[in-house]
Amino acid sequence: MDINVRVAGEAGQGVLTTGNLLVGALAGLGLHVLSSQSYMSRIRGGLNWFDVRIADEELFSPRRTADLLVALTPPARDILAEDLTEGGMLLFDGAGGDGAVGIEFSRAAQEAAGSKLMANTVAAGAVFAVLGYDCGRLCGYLATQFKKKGDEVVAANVTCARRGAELAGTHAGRIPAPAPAAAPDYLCSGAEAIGLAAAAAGVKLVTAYPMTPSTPTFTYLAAVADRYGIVVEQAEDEIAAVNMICGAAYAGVPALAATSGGGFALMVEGLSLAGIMELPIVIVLGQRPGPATGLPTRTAQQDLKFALSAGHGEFVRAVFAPGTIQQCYELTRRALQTAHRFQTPVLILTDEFLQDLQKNVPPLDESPRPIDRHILEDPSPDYRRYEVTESGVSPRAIPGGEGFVICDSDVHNDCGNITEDLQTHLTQQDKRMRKLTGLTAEALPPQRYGPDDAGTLLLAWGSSYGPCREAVDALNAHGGSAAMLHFSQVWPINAAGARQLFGRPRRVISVEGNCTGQFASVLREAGLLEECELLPRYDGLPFTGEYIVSGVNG
Amino acid sequence: MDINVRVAGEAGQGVLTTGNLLVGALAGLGLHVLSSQSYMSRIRGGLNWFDVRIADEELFSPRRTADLLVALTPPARDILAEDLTEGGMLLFDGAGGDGAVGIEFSRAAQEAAGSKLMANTVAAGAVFAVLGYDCGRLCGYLATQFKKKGDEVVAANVTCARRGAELAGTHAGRIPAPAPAAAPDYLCSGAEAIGLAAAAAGVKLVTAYPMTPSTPTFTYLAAVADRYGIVVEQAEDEIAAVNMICGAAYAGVPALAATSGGGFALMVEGLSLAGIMELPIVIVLGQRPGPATGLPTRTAQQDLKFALSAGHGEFVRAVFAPGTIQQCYELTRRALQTAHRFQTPVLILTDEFLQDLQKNVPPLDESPRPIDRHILEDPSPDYRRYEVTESGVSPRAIPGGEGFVICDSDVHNDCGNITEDLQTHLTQQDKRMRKLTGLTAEALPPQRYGPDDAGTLLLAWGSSYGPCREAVDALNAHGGSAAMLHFSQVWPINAAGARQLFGRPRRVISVEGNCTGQFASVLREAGLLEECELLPRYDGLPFTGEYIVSGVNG
Amino acid sequence: MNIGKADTQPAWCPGCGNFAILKTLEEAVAEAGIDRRKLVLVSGIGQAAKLPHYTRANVFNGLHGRALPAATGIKLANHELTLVVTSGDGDMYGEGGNHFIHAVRRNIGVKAFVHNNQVYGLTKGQASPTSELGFVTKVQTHGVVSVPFNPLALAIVEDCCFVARSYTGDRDHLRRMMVAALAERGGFALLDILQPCVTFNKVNTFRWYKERARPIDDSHDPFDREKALRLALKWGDEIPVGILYRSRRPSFEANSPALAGKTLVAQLAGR
Amino acid sequence: MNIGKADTQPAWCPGCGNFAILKTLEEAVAEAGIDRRKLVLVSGIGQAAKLPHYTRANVFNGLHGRALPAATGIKLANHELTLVVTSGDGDMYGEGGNHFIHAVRRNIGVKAFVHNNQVYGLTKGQASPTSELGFVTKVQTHGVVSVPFNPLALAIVEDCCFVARSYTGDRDHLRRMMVAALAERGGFALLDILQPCVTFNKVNTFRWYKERARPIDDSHDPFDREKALRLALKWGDEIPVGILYRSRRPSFEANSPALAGKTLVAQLAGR
Ligand SMILES: Cc1ncc(C[n+]2csc(CCOP(=O)(O)OP(=O)(O)O)c2C)c(N)n1
Ligand SMILES: Cc1ncc(C[n+]2csc(CCOP(=O)(O)OP(=O)(O)O)c2C)c(N)n1
Ligand code: SF4
Ligand code: SF4
Ligand SMILES: [Mg+2]
Ligand SMILES: [Mg+2]
Repeated sequence: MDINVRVAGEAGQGVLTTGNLLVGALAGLGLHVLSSQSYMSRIRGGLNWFDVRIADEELFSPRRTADLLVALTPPARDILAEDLTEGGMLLFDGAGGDGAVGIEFSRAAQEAAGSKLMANTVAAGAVFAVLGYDCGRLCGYLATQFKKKGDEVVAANVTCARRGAELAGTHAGRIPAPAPAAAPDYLCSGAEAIGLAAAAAGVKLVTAYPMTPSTPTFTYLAAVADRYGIVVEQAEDEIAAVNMICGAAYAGVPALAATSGGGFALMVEGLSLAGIMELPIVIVLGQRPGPATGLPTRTAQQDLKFALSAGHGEFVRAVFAPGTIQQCYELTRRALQTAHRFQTPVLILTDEFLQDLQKNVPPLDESPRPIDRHILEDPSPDYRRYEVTESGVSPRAIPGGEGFVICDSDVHNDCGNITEDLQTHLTQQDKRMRKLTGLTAEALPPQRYGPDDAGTLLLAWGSSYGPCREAVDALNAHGGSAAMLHFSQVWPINAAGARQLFGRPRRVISVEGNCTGQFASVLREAGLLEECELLPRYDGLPFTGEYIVSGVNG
Repeated sequence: MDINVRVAGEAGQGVLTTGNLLVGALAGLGLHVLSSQSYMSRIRGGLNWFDVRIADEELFSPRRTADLLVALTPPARDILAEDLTEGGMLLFDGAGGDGAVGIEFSRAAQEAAGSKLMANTVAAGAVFAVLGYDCGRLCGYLATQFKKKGDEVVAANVTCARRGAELAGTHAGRIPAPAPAAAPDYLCSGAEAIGLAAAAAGVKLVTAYPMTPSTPTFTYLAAVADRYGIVVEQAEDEIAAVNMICGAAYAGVPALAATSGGGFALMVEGLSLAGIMELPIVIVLGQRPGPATGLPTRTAQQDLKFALSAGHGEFVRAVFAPGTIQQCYELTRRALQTAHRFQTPVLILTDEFLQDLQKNVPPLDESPRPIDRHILEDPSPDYRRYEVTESGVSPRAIPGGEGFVICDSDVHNDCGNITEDLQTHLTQQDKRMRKLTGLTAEALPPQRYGPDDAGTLLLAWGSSYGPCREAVDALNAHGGSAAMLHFSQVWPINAAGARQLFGRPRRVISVEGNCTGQFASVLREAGLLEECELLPRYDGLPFTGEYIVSGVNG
Repeated sequence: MNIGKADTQPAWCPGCGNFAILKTLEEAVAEAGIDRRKLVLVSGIGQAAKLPHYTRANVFNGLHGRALPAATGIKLANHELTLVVTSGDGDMYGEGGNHFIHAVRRNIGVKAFVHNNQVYGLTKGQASPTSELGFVTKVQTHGVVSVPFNPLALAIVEDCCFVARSYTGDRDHLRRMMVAALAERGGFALLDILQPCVTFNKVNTFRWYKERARPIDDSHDPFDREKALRLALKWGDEIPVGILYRSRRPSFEANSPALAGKTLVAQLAGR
Repeated sequence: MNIGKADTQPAWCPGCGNFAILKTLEEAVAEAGIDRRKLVLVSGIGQAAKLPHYTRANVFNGLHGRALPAATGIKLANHELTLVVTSGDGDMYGEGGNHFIHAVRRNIGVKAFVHNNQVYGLTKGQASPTSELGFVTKVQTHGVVSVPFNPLALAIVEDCCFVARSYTGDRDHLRRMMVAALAERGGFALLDILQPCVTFNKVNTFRWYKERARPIDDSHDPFDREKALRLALKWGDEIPVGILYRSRRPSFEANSPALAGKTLVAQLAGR
């Protein structure tokens, strides 16, 4: 069984704080939790919400509907009431009535702790009570959370939590909720998992120009910079950000830049630079709806084809698109490794949905485990940076030693010096392109989920893994026959691997967060697909299991 | 019959001047001429050459081999001698011998006119003599060319030309050459044809940040700016260049920016802006080999897929790729019209080869004939810039009148005001995407050349029109059965039109100036093609008829 | 008035300095007698950059950092329009820094009103190019170490036609500066407006600015470049506000032969 | 020495000022006692930007306009390297203008040697940001109307550690300036070098510079910002050459906690 708790109100009202408090405390109970967010591009006002889904088994996707809505403003109450499930409950910060249970969180906080700011703790207490969870566990969680801030703060929070539970106890009823179990209490968001993997893998320079939804990865890395020994620099623009990591990669340290579509557009020339210079750079591209500024705080999968063809001239790249928190971690590490093994730029496609998604997962490895940078130690004085090899990968030295390291954005010879000799150009261009063979050989095959003989095959890539997976389960639970083929590497495509897993479905449906079916056309180009149906979503909201099920059932 | 005259030497030695003089004078004889260039990215030194091909019938392509080589330096002589045809002649500015006829052009110029700078006129005189053309016609041409500079300059040039003819008359033999006929004497390069079409179509703001090979279009427009009333502004960078034309388009004037791959990479965010703001901008993208700085003065067709997917988010665009001088003119006009009819960005793909290609053609219309900007006159005070229509095209007003014109790079409502309402977002996104229907309906079909039942079909796009056409003729002349399908619009693809013209060839060969077969993969994605052979060239040099023939014959 | 406009309520935090700028801009436009039909407000992206949506005028709300080149293109297309750029410090001096340098050099007839809150507001509080040394944020965890950008000094060095500073703490002063900038016919006009961000900048508050703002003495000759530069370099306990510098040089439009007669757009319409 | 190097003959025009800069740089590097293995020459694209290929050192010849951020990344990765950027005026002040503003603010330990020929050489003679008013080219057919960019003044305003100007007409002076810049340990060092372009700049010739260059008086105190600015604003019949300005402030590297111990790259190697 699962329950979706939605906290909603204006920006700046503490929706995020309340949500995070709940997620943490509920995970602490050993429940499976999954949280997602919906917010507007403003600092105050508007209508934001935060969903915490809890269950006794692992969760993969958010839900459209809520079982318990905590509304901090009248619009939150009025607009979101229609998404309440039957038997659901609405707690409203104010007078009750009209189906809402009124609990004045802010006033209670003021009274109990002398500050309205703790309304969120009152709300959390109320939620615990409504769901029938032990308020003591919540208080314990608060104690660890606020320990650093001193006993007084802890005490005030505990008072507020108890007060919330009390108020709900008198006013509200109960909602049946899953029983506490033994899910891991290691909570992580997509944004953090990417940042953590980068830090642990030995990334030493991180640059960005702030842009939603990549900023949480950037700030996460800033927060852990001292611990891991990372320079985190906010560049003057995205062009500087990408050229800085090109410089750092040249000098031998793994480096990463984080951005979104508009910022990535500005990095495209630098991407091409990394292509010809054969620099191992990694760019995290957090997608949001475009074109241009679009919807800054919403989600989308619209930049796939752009990412695959971005940059003038021809060069090789790898593009990963994680679908889960664990994949965010693993594929970020793999992206860095791939970049260094093949000396070429690698992209990680994420999006607002996945960046903000939080879930409890088995603990991710936080210990520093630098990747192999494949660096040639002690190059001799006649070292040639672009020696022609069969694999296309040349031994890479870094500056500071006996052999000069010469890199050029112009066509160059094997030493790295500028040349206009056309035969040399061909030789070097062919050398670089040969890396595609190795990249393809190592490309991750898609992952199949669902019965082998499924009649309906959902094609998915990136962040829609979770929603598709829940849709497959739901379809099959209701007599359907569906499976999912999920690509977490979208370039190069492991065509052989994919072909094997296609099976013989009657229906093939590409589930994509864009309106033109970009991934389907990539597969068509790769010869893996002829026609297929498209199940698109491009209103800025993430896929959910229900959304896909109703799309499939049409 | 046709003859290829090649003038070769160092940069700064007058190769270009000599070449241009010859082209002009030979066209003046009523011969069919076609010139192309090969030069390095430096101002002095190196090895550059300039080819003038002349014939008694229309020419479409350069040739690899030369019948008459005028070498101004020893390397020019030594390196290019191997491309001389049998029976060809080599004139060398220095001592003869070893197969070369020595004529000291510079010394002769010094003696005849007191300045080495006129060596190029001496050389032109010599070429005229070797080809058996009347030196008087050359002198007449010089007289018109230098009229503005005064009688003295004319006289000096005439003396030099005669001296060159004289010297060749004594030293050199003759090369049989086509007889003067009645070809048009209107000479134009691809770069100029694009610029001219833009000026005549009423483009009022032209911006660029200098970048080979788009600069000749930019300087052409600067030269005619006063005549047509154009503001030509060199921007501080390409980002400024594209945003300036976005502003100008908003305010109601047709505007164009010219760049190459690296600069286009910087314009990509602006392209996306024009997509969501629905601004009619046109960008001329002059391709050269990449990645990054690559080979600045060479040619390539490597930026196709980049151009098709450039920009974050999803929006419609049209992409033209002219194949001839006339198409440069016509499609630039069409690009501007399309941009204005559909209020969306349009790209023109050209390349170094086409930009520098000169040919005599029937006179292009130089008179100002502004395109229809489809502007709503006198908008009322309740004007809405993004009114939802069936075609997706909203009536476009410009600022200054009663109705405010509101444009936003964020998602906006029909008035143009920023909104985060997701339903409005969907409505506007769908509205914009609907324009694709109209764009597709008007997309140019490819052009077929060659017999209907040809066994071999060459797929071509953009600048390879001429070389492919000559290859088709050559193949068919030698018992082959070949045709060409040339796409001068590469997006959207007129699939129905293309399918009709495909025929049932046994072999389909995509002739492309890149190493990955980009256009073939676009056609595959469009469902027009399964497998095909690839005949690539990516060494920086243009296709020639011979190159394609030998590629086909394999 | 456009329908739909009514929905467009400012998305700013209560107490934000942007409200004062908006209100004052309305007054200044009225006082300067500007025909709103000929007024175009151009902005990039940020909190400041949302302003155009909250007033009645033509609007070009373009890309982050790119307001100036867009405004340049509009001005060239129709130099009879009044171009006002309302942008943030990040927009204008960070992402847009190169355009700032060159728009001033070019002397294009655009008024740039920079809402300088010394922070990135919309993206939640990172340092901007004008943030103080030591300013701590979630990204600049050890405090800002880069010397703040000095837009006024740069503009003066580049012989900008009009260089002024004001702040939201004195709306009367702000209005007078705006009116003076709007009246400038020479070319580029820069008005840097110190604006409190109540949410993310706890250092440079309304009070902080108020305590430090010192109106420039009436005796100051704004055509004296050296003195103007000296004023521009002052920052700290005393922050000069007022017109620091003026210069008489022809605008880019006045220098463009193609714009000598009708506007470009009128040239086309005439045909 | 790398094989293939021998092929790499300078692709400059005979008489170009770049030859003098190359030769002087070789001397200065030797005189400053810099270990070439620890020397990285970074450039963008242009005639000037080809220089690194003609000397023995590590080379990062990146994108047009983007030498500074690349150099910044290299310096952060390994702050024991000496970073010299050799770039043109278009590269550094045109396409790269924003990076210039912010690299100086950041005070990253990079020496920027700008070959300022007041023109775009490689692309055949268009105006650059430092071209003189009235300079006629095939694009600026009526002459340049934008006020020339003043890199020295901007750097001084931003409290740059080392701001100097030299010219190719006095190689001894140039060498001394280079050596001084290379010796600077504080942070960013700017050396703007007036360089004749014999092919495309017929105004600012070798002689033109030679006649105008005036070594700065020994009595000048480079730590005096106002006086330095006054010198920076001088241009015309007299052009001051020498060290205009110096400032003592910690470099970006010195301010970065992660760089307090070993270099970043050494931190990895150590594991
Ligand atoms: C190319 C690009 N990069 C980054 C962003 C994200 N972004 C939006 S506003 C902003 C900064 C806002 O700061 P400022 O200009 O000072 O305006 P304020 O919000 O403080 O008024 C940033 C980084 C963007 N929209 N586009
Ligand atoms: C993004 C981009 N835009 C334009 C160019 C073309 N380009 C190469 S060098 C150059 C200007 C060179 O001028 P400068 O930097 O002053 O160097 P110089 O040749 O005068 O030494 C330009 C515009 C380019 N390579 N990349
Ligand atoms: S975040 Fe700051 S600048 Fe933005 S609206 Fe709020 S107070 Fe104003
Ligand atoms: S064009 Fe000018 S800068 Fe370039 S090499 Fe020649 S003289 Fe030097
Ligand atoms: Mg700000
Ligand atoms: Mg230059």
